[in-house]
Amino acid sequence: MARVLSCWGLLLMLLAVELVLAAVGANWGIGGCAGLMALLIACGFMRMMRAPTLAAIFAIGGLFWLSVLLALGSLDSFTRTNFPVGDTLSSPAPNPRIPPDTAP
Amino acid sequence: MTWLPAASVHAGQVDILLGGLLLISLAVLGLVFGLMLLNIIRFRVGSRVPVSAETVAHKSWRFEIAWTSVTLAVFFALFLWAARLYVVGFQPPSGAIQIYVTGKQWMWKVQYPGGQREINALHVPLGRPVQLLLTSEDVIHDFSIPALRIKHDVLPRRYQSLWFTATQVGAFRFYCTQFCGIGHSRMTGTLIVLTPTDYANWLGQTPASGSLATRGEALFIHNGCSGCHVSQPYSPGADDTSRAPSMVGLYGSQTMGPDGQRVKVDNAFLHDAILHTATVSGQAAAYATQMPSYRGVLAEEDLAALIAYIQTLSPSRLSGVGMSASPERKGN
Amino acid sequence: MAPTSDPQTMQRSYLWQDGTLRSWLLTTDHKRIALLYMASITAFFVLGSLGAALIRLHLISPTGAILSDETYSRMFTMHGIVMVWLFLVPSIPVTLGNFLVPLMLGAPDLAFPRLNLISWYLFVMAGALVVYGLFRGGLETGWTFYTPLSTDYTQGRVLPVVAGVFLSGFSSIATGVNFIISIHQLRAPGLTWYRLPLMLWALYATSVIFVLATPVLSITLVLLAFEHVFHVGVFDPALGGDPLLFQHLFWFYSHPAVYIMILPGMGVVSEVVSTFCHKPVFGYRFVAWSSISIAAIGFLVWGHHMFVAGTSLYAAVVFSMLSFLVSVPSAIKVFNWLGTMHGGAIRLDAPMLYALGFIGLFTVGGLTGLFLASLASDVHLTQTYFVVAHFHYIMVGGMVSAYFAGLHYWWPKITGRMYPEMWGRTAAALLFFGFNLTFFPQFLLGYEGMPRRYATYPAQFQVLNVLSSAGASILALAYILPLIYFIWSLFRGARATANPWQATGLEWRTSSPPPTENFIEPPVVTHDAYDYAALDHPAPAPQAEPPHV
Amino acid sequence: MSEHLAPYDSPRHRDETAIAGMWLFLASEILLFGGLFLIFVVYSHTRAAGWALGVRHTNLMIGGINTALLLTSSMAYTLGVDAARNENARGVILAGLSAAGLGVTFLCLKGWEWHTELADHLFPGPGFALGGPQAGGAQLFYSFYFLSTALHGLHMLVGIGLIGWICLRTYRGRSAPLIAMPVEVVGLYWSFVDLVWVLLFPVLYLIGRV
Repeated sequence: MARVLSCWGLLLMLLAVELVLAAVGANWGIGGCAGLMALLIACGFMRMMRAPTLAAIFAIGGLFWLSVLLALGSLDSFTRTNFPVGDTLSSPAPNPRIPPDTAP
Repeated sequence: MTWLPAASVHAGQVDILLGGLLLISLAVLGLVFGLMLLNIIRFRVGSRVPVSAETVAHKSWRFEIAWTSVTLAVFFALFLWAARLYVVGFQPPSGAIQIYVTGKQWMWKVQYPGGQREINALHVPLGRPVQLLLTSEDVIHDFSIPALRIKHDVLPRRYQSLWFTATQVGAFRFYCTQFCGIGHSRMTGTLIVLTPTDYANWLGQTPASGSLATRGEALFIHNGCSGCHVSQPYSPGADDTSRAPSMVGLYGSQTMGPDGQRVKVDNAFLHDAILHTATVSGQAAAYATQMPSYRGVLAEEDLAALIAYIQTLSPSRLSGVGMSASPERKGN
Repeated sequence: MAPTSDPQTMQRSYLWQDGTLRSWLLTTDHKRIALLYMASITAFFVLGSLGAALIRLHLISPTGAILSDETYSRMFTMHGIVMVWLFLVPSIPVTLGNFLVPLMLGAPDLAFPRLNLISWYLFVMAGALVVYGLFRGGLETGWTFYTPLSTDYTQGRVLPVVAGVFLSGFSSIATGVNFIISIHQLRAPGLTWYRLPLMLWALYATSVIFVLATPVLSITLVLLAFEHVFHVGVFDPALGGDPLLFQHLFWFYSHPAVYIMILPGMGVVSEVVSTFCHKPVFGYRFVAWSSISIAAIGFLVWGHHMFVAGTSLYAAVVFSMLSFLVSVPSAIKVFNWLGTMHGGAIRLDAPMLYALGFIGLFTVGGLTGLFLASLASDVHLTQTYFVVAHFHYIMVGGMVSAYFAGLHYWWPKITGRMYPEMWGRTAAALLFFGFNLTFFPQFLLGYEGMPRRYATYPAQFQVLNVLSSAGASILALAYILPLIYFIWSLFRGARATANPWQATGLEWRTSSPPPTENFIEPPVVTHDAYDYAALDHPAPAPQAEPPHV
Repeated sequence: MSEHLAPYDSPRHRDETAIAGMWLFLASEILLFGGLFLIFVVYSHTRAAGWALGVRHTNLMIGGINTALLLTSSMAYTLGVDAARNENARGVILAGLSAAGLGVTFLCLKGWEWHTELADHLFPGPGFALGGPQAGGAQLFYSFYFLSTALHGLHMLVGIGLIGWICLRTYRGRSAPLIAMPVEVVGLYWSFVDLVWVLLFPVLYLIGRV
């Protein structure tokens, strides 16, 4: 009981820290806070440490493949040079879609 | 069936790479099938050769390590070879002729630096680097020229670059190879490689932009005429008239009218033939498809544009505008 | 040494214990669910094959023989979607896998029997939705659903089809969870990881992909459906969105999905080759771990579908290198199968013929994969018939061969009846030749530059296309034959013994067909997998196997 | 569930299996939301300005309150799991009801937030409220916003349903000994939904706000 409540208290505190960091604009700090909170939930509420060993394996497996998805998935976008055609959308343009059967 | 020509130095290099891959594949394939057959012949039930399990177990590790590392080494070499050829595609030489190509369901619009435009055809000079700047008006297309062994997807709202230096005069097909809707297979065209002088002549003779004939060409493609009627004098399939008469050289020629009399193909004839297909039904049996009527589909100004376009396909019958530049010409 | 399946065994078996329709539809018995699945995927296979037949018929003529452009587009979309999601992805795991996992583990059922039944219902609903969408309106996007074609430029029935594929994903996840947990938790006493049959290693690897890749497809389809409905969304180029991001997400699932299709096939082939060579699999641990590493590396290579799509140079180079890596474990498997044959006592029964066909065709498919993993050659060959031929070699030549190998191999166990051997061999040979005649010409077509998904094509490609279509008719025969003789064998086939092939797995220790509870007495494992010495000379050791029932 | 143990050896074996199964399903869920996070990772860099413009227009007040609500709800349910381990049926029902109640409050607030956003024309499309050169990026953000909150909301609904089921079966089975396993399995899911929100909250409301 005490464990759950103290965990909850910590989480609320971290939430407050997050809000403060957001006011400052420390984006990486916010990310770190969020990661810490997620870890707290996993260990405090979901009791990852006391779950069967399998649970930890699955959780780590999921996280590993998540990192593969994020890393390799964003690799392309971050290293690509785009040459946009004309200006990108500058205002809520009229629906840009043209019915496919109009003449050029 | 003719073997695919290699119309650039790069194409030749890709062919060598493909040859290398083919050799390796054949070697491995020979090994696999050979071992399989040998094993079957030697070890089929009935012709059993006693083999001690001990030796097999001992060999296992060394075998595994050996063939794994050999495979890895070969693969890495292949990777490097292929990657080097690929990187070239990202490095267009300076001073290349920049031609804008726009994909659209279902046609290719080509625009030259001098303002000339054409549709489903791309004229380039021999021996000079050409850079295509590709974009799409709607979905993702892909501009593919097999004779040059290059292709690239064409995406909306951004330019993709594709460059090449053609080393062989002639006409080669290009295709859309990214599925782009039901008209996908009609989205093909012809790359025409001309000698530099012919290219200069061609540029000079092609109307700069927005002419009636250019509009007619777009209509011709867009209304599906090009699905049956051949209209590109230089394209590799230009002599295919199995579905419908070719438009090349049609204007001004003589043809069979509905009542069996010979008539001259002129503006009025074409106008009527498009609207009332009965005008030319005397010939219908000769072709695989029956032409639908375009009454109510095409407006009068569309018809005018179409006819203007068809006229340009019979250059010898028009004064002034000659298209005899191409050595590959197949018109009658 | 084992009892034949006399009428009494039949009576007690899972097939006949309760014959009501209700007992079948509400069953939680993994064996019955396997049969329910088998019936459903056979139906979808027939549907997909009809699509293929029409496509090949149409392509006899350069102008297109029978279909309009629109119908043709819908036909290959239907063929792709039905074959990929309603046949290939589920095929071996949900039929043979469902049937065999508990038997091979020596367990009475899977870990979550009810989840297993739910997964079948999800699958049937998914199939119904897809079929509804494809036949009431149709869809012309190809099975890849590339945006913005699928979101804004199609009049097709995107929503029901996408919803169906989405549901089938949940069915896959349920199956994957069930297999993984069962293999972890329900192994018989003495059945250590390195004593598991290689089929289970393969199914474990497959399930990892099911569980970890399928959700990414689900979310991608949700994003797609959102954009299709609201005509605005995260892939919308008009907003500066990136259609390539869709392709990344799509292939993050769909490339590993290729391994979903082929890994179970490899498992089947390992079993079959070992049994019909009467010899342990050469390099057991290498084969086992190669399954796992294929599953793992398979997640890192999806970018090779996008070498010409407009991705960055760096991404292309990285993905190309990783793609070469993934072929190493596949090569390990092929060489180990050949090593297994060396020194064995080879019998060429139908399952073995199919397995040999698999090895040959898979090798061709794998080697042509090198052409597509190499950057510069991929640029020329991708999106042409070369790719079509390549993946059909893997999926039809490989996967379908393996599926048939497995079906023939375990048919006596599943039904208690033998199939007619001569016909089985004939069908296997027909499949091999028909397949090669159908798809080999397509490699040449691809090199010549014929793009895929073309309803009409330049006349110069006609000869090869006609050859391919001719092969397809032989292939069709090779599919119809087994359908006929399998059904025939249900009524007239010779009764099977418990272990007709002298194989070693636990599934052969129980009767054919097995009783509902699988094993009358829970088995205890005392030997490694494929220990034929122990089978041939049952040692009068103190800790001998429990007596057969 | 307790009537026949097959295919398990013992109740402990069965419980362990169920919990491992839930974890595996959650691993799958990680990848489901992973696809969404890839969208965030990519666009918050390649379309940073437009993305941040979108973030600035979310309602931080409601978001913050909702986060606190959800953390509390997860905490309450975890206390219920403890109660279940002590075979305290009353505790389970009480914890379940408060967790579900907080969850419903979350959804109501979320619904209201959506309502105001729709009224402010923040749904992407032709009538989108934000103009200027970054409108495109902002619309990408709002596509992401509505989708991710909808998906998370859906998970919440499933979770609330599961908690309701737990309360009901605990209430009905008061006389029989309480089995902690289902309570625990649902707890894993509920906490996971909370965990996802904890990661979504900064992405939707905080990062790029200033």
